[in-house]
Amino acid sequence: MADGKAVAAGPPAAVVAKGDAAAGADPALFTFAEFDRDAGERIGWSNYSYWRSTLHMFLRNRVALFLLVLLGTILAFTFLQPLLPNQRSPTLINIDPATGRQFRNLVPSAEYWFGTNSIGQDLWSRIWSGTRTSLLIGIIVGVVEMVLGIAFGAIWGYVRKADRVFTEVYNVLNNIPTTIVLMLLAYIMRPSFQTMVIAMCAAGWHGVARFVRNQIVIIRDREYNLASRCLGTPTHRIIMKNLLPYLVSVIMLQTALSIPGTIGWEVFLTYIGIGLPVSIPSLGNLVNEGRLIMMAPELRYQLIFPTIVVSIITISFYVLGNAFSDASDPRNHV
Amino acid sequence: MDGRKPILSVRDLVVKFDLRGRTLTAIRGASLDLLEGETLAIVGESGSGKSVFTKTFIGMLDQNGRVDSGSIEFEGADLAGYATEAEWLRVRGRKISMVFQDPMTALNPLRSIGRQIQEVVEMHRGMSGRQAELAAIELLDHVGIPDPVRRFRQFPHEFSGGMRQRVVIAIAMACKPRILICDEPTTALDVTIQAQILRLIKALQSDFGFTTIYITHDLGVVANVADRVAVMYAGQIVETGSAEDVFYDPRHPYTWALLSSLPQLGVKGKPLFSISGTPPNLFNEIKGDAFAPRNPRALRIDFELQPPMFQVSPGHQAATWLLDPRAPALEPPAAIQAMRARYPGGER
Amino acid sequence: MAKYMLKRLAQSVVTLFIVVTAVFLLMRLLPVEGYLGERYDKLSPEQREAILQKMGLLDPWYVQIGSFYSKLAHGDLGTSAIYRKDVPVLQVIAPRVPYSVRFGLVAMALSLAAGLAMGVHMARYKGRFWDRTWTVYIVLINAVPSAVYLLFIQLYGTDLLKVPLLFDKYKFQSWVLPAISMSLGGIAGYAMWMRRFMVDELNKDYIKLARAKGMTSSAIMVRHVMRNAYVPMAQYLPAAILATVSGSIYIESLYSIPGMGGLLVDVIQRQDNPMVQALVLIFSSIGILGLFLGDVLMAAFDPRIKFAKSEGAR
Amino acid sequence: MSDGTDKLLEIRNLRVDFPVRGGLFTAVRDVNFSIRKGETFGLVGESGSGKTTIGRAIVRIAQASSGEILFRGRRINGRITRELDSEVVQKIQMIFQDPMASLNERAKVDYIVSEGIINLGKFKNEAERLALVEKALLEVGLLPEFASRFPHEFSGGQRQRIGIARSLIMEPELVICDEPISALDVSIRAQVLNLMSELQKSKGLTYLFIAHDLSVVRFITDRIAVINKGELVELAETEELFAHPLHPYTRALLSAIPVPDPILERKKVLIVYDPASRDYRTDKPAWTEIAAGHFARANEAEAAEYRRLLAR
Repeated sequence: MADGKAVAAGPPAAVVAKGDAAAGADPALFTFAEFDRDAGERIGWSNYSYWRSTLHMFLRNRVALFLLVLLGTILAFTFLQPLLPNQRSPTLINIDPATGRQFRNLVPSAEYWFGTNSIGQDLWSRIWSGTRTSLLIGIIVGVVEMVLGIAFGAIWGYVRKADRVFTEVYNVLNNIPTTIVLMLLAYIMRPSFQTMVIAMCAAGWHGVARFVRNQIVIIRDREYNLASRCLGTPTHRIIMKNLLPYLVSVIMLQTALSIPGTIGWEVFLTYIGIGLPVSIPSLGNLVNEGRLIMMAPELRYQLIFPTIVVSIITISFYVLGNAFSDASDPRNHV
Repeated sequence: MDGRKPILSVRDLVVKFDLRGRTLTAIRGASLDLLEGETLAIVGESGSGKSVFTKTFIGMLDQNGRVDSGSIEFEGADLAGYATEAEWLRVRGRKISMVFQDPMTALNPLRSIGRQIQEVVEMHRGMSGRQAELAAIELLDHVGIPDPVRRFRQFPHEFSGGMRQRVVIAIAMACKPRILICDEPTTALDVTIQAQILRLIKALQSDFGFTTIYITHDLGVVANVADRVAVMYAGQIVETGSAEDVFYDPRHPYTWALLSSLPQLGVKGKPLFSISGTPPNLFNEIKGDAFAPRNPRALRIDFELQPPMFQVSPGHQAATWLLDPRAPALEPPAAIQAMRARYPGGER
Repeated sequence: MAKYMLKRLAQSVVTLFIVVTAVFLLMRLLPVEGYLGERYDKLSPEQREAILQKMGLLDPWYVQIGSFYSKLAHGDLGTSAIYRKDVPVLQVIAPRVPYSVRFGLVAMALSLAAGLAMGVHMARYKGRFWDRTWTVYIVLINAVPSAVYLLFIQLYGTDLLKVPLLFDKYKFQSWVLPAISMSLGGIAGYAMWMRRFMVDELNKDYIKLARAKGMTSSAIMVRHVMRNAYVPMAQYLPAAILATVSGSIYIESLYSIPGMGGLLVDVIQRQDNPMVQALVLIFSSIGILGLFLGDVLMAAFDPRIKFAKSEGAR
Repeated sequence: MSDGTDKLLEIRNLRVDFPVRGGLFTAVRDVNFSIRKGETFGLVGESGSGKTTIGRAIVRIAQASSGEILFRGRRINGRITRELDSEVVQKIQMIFQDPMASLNERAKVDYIVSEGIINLGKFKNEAERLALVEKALLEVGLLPEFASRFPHEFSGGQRQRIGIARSLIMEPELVICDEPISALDVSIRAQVLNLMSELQKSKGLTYLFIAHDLSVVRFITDRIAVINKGELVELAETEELFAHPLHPYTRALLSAIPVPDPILERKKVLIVYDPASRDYRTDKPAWTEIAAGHFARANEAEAAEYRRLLAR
């Protein structure tokens, strides 16, 4: 360059800060270094991984971790218990061979760990059997609600033309208190396992659909979805690949939360008298039986044992669900 | 420094953030003098720390951030040592005000514009009721909002982006601050509105006589507003000087790169000067000059030792080993030489 | 605003119509025994048919629904079949309304006051002792089935207060436990939402500006955060009404309070179809009214709603 | 340039409406322009001017309410055949503004880049697909090993290049660039601009470059159309537009761009555009060719004045 005046040839530069740290530096250092273009590409990477951070956050929550283990143990035991030796059938009415009368209301003992109920059935095996039933209802309802909710919610949220219709239908359904829907349906159908499942699914699916819809509306118009549309990606694949993966965490949370909710409703419906038939032990039935004889303080164990189990299960699911939701929210990954 | 006194002096400021169990050093020993009455522009890319740097002046770092060391001297006190809210309330919003980037979200949507200005007036000027209301209306008028009496009762959603930014500026003016920090005040606005807002801030500055700090990544805006410029990279100030110094005679390779990669200085049809790679990850320890890995003409020493601030001329400093007498001579890129030629003062 | 409310009102009326029709049709799916009650076994098939014919239950469904609506228009909800045989439903329900209304209002007021206060308290001390303590409460209320904890409250509460287990309308103390029980769920719900909305507001940009203005934290909390958090809260008012409805059903039955909720449980257990239908309709109407009020409230609080697009449901 | 040049894309009387509460909002009206093969056409406007809507109407994310969009002389808006549809999907690609939002965070770069060719079934087997992905990544200056990573591992500039690779793999003819560099850091912008120019040369691409920043547009485009409130106000070759801006809005816009030169910037005179200053009550404005290739929206009186201005 004609005007080529080198920087260093300007007025002698003076160090104004930091002292002359390099005073004794090797003069060889003042030569040009080799330049590696790819090195520049590699710096600045974040090592952030969504699922790793989620796991990390979750593991930091000690309470949740404890409940996870507890819940896992209970769940496993519920299904293992019938396979163990010396277990009685939950519906067997135990009769004293000496007198020929039922072992009514026996308090907990080495023989009957949780005692017996008012007609001599073994409370220990009834509780595990009941837990099995209630959990099964909870899980089936949770899964069905999710499947229905996601299917309808995804269409509702993503297909603009469907929005109006779905919204109006939802407004009608949502206007009726859940309690009333449940009671009405359970009342109309005969008391049975299926009735419980159908009634609870009917009462809950639209809430899930609404939730999924809102989530999808939030992410539907983000640019990456527009990009997929420009590339001609069919709607079903956009929903499967672009939308649902973002919802995995919230969907898991909703399922986890619907299980304790379902158990709660089951107990409630049983109390009203339209729950499961007495012949099927369930946590609702057990609590209800216990309630009927709670006036006698010495028999309250019949209420307290099932209550403890219900509480542990529901609290665990609830806390775990929330802990997972917190952990899976990228905003909390600080 | 042309005889003016510094109103705010920052020395060797280090700011750290705790994130995901790791520590990020956002400001890595930055020093700066702000001179009474001037407009200083701090230029830097996102993540360079320019925003964090100024947030420390009013104690508004995020919860997980802290000033690790260094000092911020203002009116005889060291702001870096402030810990309690009570201490900060003596400064924040009274002596030093701030205007934020996005006027669409900076106002409470549920309270009228007037009430939001009035509450600052009441708080800082000891006025109340009708008197404060009148003062608020006067402020609205001063920032160029037509029909201020009617506008006073309206809500933020009834204002356009530019008008909302004027309201935010009115709020910042309410206490007649000594320093106004404008954090990218026009980035979210259209260019035509941007020009008007920049003009407004200049007019207010001459009316009220405060000192302004601009944070921006837009060198065009810098050229428009700044008396002095500080260039930030990876949490450090790498060059400071008057606007003329920095635009027509920059010395740091990063400043060169920044300027010459601007399309305005490019020649159509030819590739622009471009900087490869991306800024460094501030979670990592940085050895030597943070810009070295992206600098094709880096010296060996740039990878070994952090360069000190070299004085180029009075008021112009740059932190690069190129200014060391032992360094080899290096031509700035063509675009910079062209800029230098455009300076009417000619050869500097 | 008026236009919005009118539109919302029309929506509620349509919803009500659909709900009433749906409930009516669902009830038709039930076997007719429920209309005959204990008489069923004693009657000959001819007699049964005659009675059912007289009640109009053998007509085609569209004739039934027509007569149902014309009766409804005259305020006739039908006649009880079993619970109080041949007494008009409204006559059975009427004396019970005051109890339900009183408990409902008290419970709502209580849950609003205590819930909001708790939520504000939690947001103020976010992540610290009180926040955690109230969180435990909220978790327990949400996770433990209400049928269980309400029972224990009745059991030990009555003991503690030295009142009879069952409701005695002449004893003031007797009102306390049911009212508190009814509001427990509402308190937890309100506290949780209030806390969340306040925390949401705290993260917004305008809070940053408010801080930069030099406002104290407490002034920001009161003048900006709390006030703004009330707006989204308004939409949860109906939820509380619904919760109170649900709660009342269980609690009234638990304490044998002569209100509508307890009545519903009774008539369900005794399979009195006309009574069930009438009560379900009443409770659904309360729900619909609650949601309508919630939307109106929200519109009244939020200056933006005039301009907001009606983006589907809330 | 003569009119004999090949018109790759032509837009005639385009109008786009969006439903809003209580009626329709017209985002774009009466828009006419054409893009020649191989050129870079700039569309400049402020936020809400409708510039993005035009781009989206061309890739058919937004629906044209009336008017025609012709690609190689064939109408591509409204109902079209399946063959034409997949041809358009392939030949017209889009690069988005926000590199942080325009990549699917839950998919690997591999899927993101090959999404388009999966849709069109443009490969015979997995090996061929991988080869295509690798080629596309290399072309935008990324390492092939990046294919197995997730987007969050990349910086803004790298992500934008992934977005470009996703378009390139389709072998498009026309690329709609919707503010491709405005969300990038200053030091990264030149990288992406250079890359776009290189690709244009090596692949013979045609660009519609949508932006608000006139200084960038000036550097990269051959012709510029200025849009204000849904209507084009002026269209000319780039240097012609900067040398002789006619429409008052264009002049206001030009005067407002900040120039990175303190001395020029301090001397600058700001022109404020006031739409109310003109009287269109009797003499309605229309899209008029003032001089060869220089269009403006003007009524007859204005057109006459613009011609006088150009003659000087």
